[in-house]
Amino acid sequence: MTITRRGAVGALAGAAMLVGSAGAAFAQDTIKVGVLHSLSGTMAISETTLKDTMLFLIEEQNKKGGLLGRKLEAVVVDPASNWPLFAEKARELISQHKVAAVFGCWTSVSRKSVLPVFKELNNILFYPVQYEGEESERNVFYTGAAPNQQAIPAVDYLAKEEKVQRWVLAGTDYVYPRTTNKILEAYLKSKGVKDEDILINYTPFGHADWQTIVADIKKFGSAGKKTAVVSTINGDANVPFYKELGNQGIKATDIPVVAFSVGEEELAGIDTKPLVGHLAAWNYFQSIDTPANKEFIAKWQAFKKNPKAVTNDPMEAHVIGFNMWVKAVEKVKSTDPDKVIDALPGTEAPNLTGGVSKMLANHHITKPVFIGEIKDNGQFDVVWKTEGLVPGDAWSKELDGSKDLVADWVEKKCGNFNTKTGKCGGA
Amino acid sequence: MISARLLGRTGTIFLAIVLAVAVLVPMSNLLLPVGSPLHVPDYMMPLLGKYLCYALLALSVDLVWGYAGILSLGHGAFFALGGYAMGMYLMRQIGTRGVYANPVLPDFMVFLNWKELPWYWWGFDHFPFAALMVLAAPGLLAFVFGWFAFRSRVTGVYLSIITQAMTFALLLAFFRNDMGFGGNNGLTDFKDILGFPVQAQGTRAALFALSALALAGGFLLCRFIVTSKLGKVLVAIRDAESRTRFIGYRVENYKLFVWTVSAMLAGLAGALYVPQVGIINPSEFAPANSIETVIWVAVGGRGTLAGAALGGVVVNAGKTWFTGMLPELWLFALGALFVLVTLFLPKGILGTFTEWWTGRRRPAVAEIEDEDGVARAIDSRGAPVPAE
Amino acid sequence: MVLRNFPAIAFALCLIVLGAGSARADAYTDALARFAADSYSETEAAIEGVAASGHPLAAEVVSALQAGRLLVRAADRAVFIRDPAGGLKDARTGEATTANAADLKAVRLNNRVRRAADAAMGQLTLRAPDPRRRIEAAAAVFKSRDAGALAAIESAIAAEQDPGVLRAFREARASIALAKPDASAADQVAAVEVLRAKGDRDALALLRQIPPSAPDEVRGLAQLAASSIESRLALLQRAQDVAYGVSLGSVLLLAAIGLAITFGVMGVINMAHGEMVMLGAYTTFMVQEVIRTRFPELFGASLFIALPLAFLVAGAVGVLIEHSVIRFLYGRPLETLLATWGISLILQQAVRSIFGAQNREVGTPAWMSGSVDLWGLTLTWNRIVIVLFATAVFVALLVALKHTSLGLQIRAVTQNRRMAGAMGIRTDWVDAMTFGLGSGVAGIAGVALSQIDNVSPNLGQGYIIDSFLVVVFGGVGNLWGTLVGAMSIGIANKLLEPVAGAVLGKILLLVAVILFIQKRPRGLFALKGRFVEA
Amino acid sequence: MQTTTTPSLLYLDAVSVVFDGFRALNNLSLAIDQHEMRAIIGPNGAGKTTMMDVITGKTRPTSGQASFEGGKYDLTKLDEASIAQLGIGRKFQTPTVFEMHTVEDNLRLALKADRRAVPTLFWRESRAERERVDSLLERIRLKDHRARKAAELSHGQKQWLEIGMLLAQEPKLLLVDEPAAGMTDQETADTADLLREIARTRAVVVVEHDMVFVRDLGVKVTCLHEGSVLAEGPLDQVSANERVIEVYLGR
Amino acid sequence: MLNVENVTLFYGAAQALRGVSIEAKPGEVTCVLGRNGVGKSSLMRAIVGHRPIASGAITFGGRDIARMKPYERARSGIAYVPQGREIFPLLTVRENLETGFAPLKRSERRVPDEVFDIFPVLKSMLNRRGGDLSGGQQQQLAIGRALTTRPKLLVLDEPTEGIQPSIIKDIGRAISFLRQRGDMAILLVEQYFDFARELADSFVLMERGEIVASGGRAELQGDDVRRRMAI
Repeated sequence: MTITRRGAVGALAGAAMLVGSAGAAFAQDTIKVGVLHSLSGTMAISETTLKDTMLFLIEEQNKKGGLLGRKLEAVVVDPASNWPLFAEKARELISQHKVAAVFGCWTSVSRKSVLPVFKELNNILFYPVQYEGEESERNVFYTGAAPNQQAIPAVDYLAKEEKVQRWVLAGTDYVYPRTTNKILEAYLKSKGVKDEDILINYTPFGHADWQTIVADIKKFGSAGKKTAVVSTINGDANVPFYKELGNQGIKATDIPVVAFSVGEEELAGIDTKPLVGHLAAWNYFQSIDTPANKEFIAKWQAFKKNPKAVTNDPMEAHVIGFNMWVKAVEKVKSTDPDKVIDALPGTEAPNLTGGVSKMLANHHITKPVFIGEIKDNGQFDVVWKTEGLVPGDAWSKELDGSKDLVADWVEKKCGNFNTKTGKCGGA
Repeated sequence: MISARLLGRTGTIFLAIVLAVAVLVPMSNLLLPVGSPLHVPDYMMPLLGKYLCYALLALSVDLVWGYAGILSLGHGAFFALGGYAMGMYLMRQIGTRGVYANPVLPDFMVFLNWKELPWYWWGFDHFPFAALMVLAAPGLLAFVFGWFAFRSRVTGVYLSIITQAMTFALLLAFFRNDMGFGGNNGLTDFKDILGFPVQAQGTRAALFALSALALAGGFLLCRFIVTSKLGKVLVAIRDAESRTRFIGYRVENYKLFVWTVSAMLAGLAGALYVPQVGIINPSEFAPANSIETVIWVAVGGRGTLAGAALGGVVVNAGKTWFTGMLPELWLFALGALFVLVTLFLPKGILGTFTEWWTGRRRPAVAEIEDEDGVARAIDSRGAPVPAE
Repeated sequence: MVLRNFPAIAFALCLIVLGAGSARADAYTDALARFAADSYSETEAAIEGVAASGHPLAAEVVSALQAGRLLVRAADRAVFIRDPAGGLKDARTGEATTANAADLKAVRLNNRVRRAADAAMGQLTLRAPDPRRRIEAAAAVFKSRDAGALAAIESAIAAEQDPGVLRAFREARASIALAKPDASAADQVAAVEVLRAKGDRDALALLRQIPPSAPDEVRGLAQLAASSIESRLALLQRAQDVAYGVSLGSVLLLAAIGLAITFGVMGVINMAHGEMVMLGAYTTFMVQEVIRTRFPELFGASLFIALPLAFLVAGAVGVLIEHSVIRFLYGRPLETLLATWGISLILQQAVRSIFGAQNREVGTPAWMSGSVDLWGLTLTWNRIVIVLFATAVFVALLVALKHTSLGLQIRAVTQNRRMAGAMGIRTDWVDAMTFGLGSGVAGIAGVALSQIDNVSPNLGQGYIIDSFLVVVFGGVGNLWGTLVGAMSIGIANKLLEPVAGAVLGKILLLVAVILFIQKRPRGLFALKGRFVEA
Repeated sequence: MQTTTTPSLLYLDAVSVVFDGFRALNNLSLAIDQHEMRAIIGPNGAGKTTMMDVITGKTRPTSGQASFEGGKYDLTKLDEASIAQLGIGRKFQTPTVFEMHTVEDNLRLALKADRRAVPTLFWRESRAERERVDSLLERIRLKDHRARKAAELSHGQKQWLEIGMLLAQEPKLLLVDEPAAGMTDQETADTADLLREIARTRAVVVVEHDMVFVRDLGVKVTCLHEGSVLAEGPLDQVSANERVIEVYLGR
Repeated sequence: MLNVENVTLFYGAAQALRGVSIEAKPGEVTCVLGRNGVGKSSLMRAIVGHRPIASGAITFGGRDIARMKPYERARSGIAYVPQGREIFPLLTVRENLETGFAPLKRSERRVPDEVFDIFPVLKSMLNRRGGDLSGGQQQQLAIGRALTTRPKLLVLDEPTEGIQPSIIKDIGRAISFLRQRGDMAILLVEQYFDFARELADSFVLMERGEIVASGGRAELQGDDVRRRMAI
């Protein structure tokens, strides 16, 4: 028994070596996948994890035998949080490395920067981060949340469960918070919230001194009505913001803060004990208890060789996006972008929270929405979730400019079809 | 009139290379077959064009730093303003092809509910006006800023730091979505320039050739300035500012002149840069960008013009190469490059090369300059002016 | 079916048998059972029921709930309290018991439940022996304005001796009285008076919200009280802006003061200064990591341990940089800009390679957490500590430069290196020490900044521009200038921010500094007088 | 002093300069006539350099008047460049020449010409100017060094170059600060000759410590002390003054 | 005490010293004379270590100091009063003097009384900034500062340059006082011939980086040296 087992192990090892050398021999014939995430500069904080996620996914896929009988090969470049460099690197990935698809970008501006390149060179970008919507491009697949998959359910929850009547919309001054707040403002007003009960505040990137703003929030919140903060504060600025919140003693029971850009990764840098009860809205939390998620976390931590490595929503978006791409490629038996683009809508892939997400005709996907409360261990406790999955809207129904627009790349082959005029091409 | 004296030997070689590049690279890209070893691949064109724009920017920095001793840590602001002027023109050319198909308003204004075009966007649909603004906007900013700063005799590191404050203030201002310049996303998704699609290979080739010509022209202009008597006055100002005043030169006017010219060159570089990289956004105003520009000049050789341009190309080409080849380690390589150049090539690549070339014949008598000459340009200790 | 319901039936029978005398106990057990429903509304109802029951275990149950130590067994809806040590007791009886841990689930909380629990705890602890608990309890009642607590408050007031607690109780009673539609006018007038004396924003909110049904007299008085509080608060607002300004100024001072040495004194345009700050912050992180895993009881002292280490780490890196690069560049300040920029890239990437690009958690010791209320001014402890710390660092540095022999040698070398050497001063050693000192000070600034900002490889970048601005604004080569520069920029920023907003405020400030430099081209504290150039 | 009747070229009237409470000049009055050469002596810190700073516009007086060409120009209202263009040239104590420029370029820059930026940009050397440079080079004995960088000159040569630059400006008034410092006796004597020659056509103010040199010049002497005039007159008369001996010459 | 033998020194390609030898003995003033630019200051810089020598030897108290750093030479007992004084302008007079403590043991760290005896003016100005002093006062401070290090060799480079006559006399008196004390060698560089003549026990005359004449006090009194310095 033991002998046979040893023999088996040996044979396996031999086979593995053979496969390995075969892999080397056929190195020319790999399918290249571009990874376009900043590894240095301001965005490295968020994006390096996504680079690792892609390496992990590709390794896993190769363990399963690759794709179409070929190995996948990740091509990693560093666009260094520099937007023009994103475009340059995208061009390099597509033209020079001939990648089959690219997974990348975090900020909207980086996506905007590479868009023309993807259109011109006709390749595929999977974009994994929640964003402001108002876009649908043939070459881009949006696996992060659109505003209707994150912001609006969160506000609904606060209004219903916490009876919030007064709202602070605090954000970093860029397009995602601006748009989200615009949508939320319109939405809240449609629910009868008065002008004086909404406070909108914008801060620069990397804002570090939150004393005044937190004091203002406190002031705004002490007018007697139940108040909540909807935070679209981006990246680094969250840590000093939450530290200030904690120190000024704003408890979640007084003024809850719901954030759309704060996940497990961001919380890893903060002592969360003073923040227990503050909220985040995402389509995925690490703490969600499903077999798929448990397995994923275990493998991820093994891959990172760090038992404390956390997972987060954009990672899950890459998981879904990658699996969808794999399925689409397998379906059309080709990595030709045109074929894959056409095959992707309708493709389904299980997400990590127990459902099955589907790529829609507007190149967004269906996702469940969860509201989580921050726990003292830096994780989230899901306090609410949507029934079933919410389809992502490319164009917000709350905004004047886009309420008549729909994106449909299957029937109408158009990203901004105007239902009123019946024409493709905007308002 | 281009005389040998105007160009110098290095200058002649430099100009010849730039002009050759202006012709040969687009030709090789458009005419040679893809398989040919001499073929310049499509993706290289905008990349090389970008380097040329950076070279022009470096040239403009060298004009003020190398010759007038004004260390600008805010030249990125002029570059970005030129870029924005061009970007605004390109945005207006999109017309109804934007996602909201608004014939007048750019997309970002539509979705932020702007109802009409703000006044400062007027006229940018006309190329001549935009072209004028490419030079006028940075020129005007430089003129106003310089008029204040030079008249008040802000010098040395004080000047450097307020130029940095200037570009930082502009960075924050352009980030603001209320400013009407597209906030953080900036201006992007350009379609046409003068009726030609920006993404077409022919347009790219033309833009590349234009960038090379602009670099050549900028180089000639700079050479004309620095070889003129005015150029000699600038060097005099750099080395002994108060002496120059006592001879009767109104130093602030000279500085203001060269400062404004330099800003306009930087603006031109920015304007050519934008259609080639396809985006202009506030991060171009980041002080780090301006500092890096200074570093290109230092790497290439301060006060050599051609060297500065060379530095702009070399450092950026290195960056492209490193970020692709060593994505996780490239900052080590770049950082080490800067340290090593400083330590072992204190006069930059070109400066060291020419010194080595001429040094074989004429022994260097540069002892004095070592301690006083270079250091004087930026009087970092704020050494007090002797009053008695 | 019958069998399965047996316990319930038996329970009901028991209730009947025990009769009215034990009604309160029954209400308690009834309420307890609702915890098992795993629904926030049921939990909320359970809390109210438990609190109203007056059962002796009520307070313990609610506080266990708050701490996440209230467990239920889904199978039989039994409720247990786990004490902090880990022992289990039956919530019904308070007796120690055992249960299979796998069957137990903590009752889940959300903000609504937490609020209910807070309010309930308030009522339940009005008579707690510790006066601080009683004040907290009063505050909870004040916030909940629950008319049901009125009786409890009244009796608590009657029994209370401590004047501070009494005031809190009266305020709580006032808040209930104002919210209650059927309160007597006299009670409400008294309540307005109490709130007027309280004079803070909470009181103001209550006074503003007097229902229109209230008598005119009360409304008028409330109006008056509200406007008097408002004018007080407006004044307070200015004071608060200045206090925040001082705090921001201290942060700037800390960030800049090391630069005032490496740049201001030595003339090295040290672009790697921010990275020295970053190294200090990462040292703090490392110290806390070790403490967390090995000596958790030392956590409160972690910053004190980190301070000297950060000084040494950053100082040592500084000495290394000086010795390997900077010393070849004296007299060529511009080239130090180039080289230190390169060094800053290398250091950033090194930290990124070692610790990863993500933020690292640096905890705040208990003594630095929370805030203190000074006449209605909320000052957070960490900010206060940072102000004090910045002052201490400033004074220490001033003393070190003015009154130690190293300080004298530093000044001599920076004014005239060659002559200092001729006086027997070991210039190369002094250079290394000076740069090390500046870097070390930046390092300890990093310890302080780790308390309010991200600890990430980009930490330093955020401070470098501000630091240079502060040093130059104050006047290069003058520590006092750095102090005044930091404070003026900090306070101006905070006074501008409420008027113009954070972004525009900062822009205005930068423009103001640019214009100021026109007026004083050598900074605030330019060196004046008759000097011979060294 | 009868300055009102004979319009002097330079007239300082009760000029005071205060730095941080320190009085560098204290009610200083001084008049220099056309074509006059004047030697200024006095201990260090007596205000000699500050006086030059006031005349050349580098320092604004705290109080008092400074006028040029018989009151035609108020020097306290003009900047250095305008004053230089009026025809006041200054030589510093330590020679300051443009070290990175050649000797002849140094002179070229100093030549009287349109000082505005744009004409300077398009300037081309005229024949007259070339000749003028040649004759200056001759006069300051640097003809053989015309193409060398000024940095390579010796200390004395730099002093002379600087005087040459002053001459190139064709000033009406020259201020010369310690021209003999660091020179040998022979060079000192030559310098005195040169200055005397210059003074034939313009006014010269010389600040000097070297009493031999001052004696060589043989002109009226003003001794400054603590920011004001202590004694004025022929050298013998001044050096016999008790106060001058006490504070300056020593016993 | 100090022996300089056959020293050559270059600035880049230009040779500043060509085989110069001099000697300084305790209790004596050795004068280096010569016109401007003949290499006097270069020689001083070679002795205090501000310029490396190309060949030759410099020994001090029997030790070879030619490869030592300037501060090591200062620590072995050479004090330098440079041309142009080079006072630390932002340090007070007291602090300027205290910079001389660096080579001293902790117990010796005080300003010797003789400094204030020789230059009483310094005592009254202890808290003034060095840069605020007049040139003459600075020169006195520079000498006082050098004396604080308790030197065995005092190197004075043109102490009379740009100094008013009354202070030149003070300085002359100070130098003769130090010479009479006998424990210190003094090396004086001068262009001011009359000043040198009064003080020198021996002299060397330099021209174009070489020593062209040397001798004792007697030879210095003749007109020969004065004439050579004038040409």
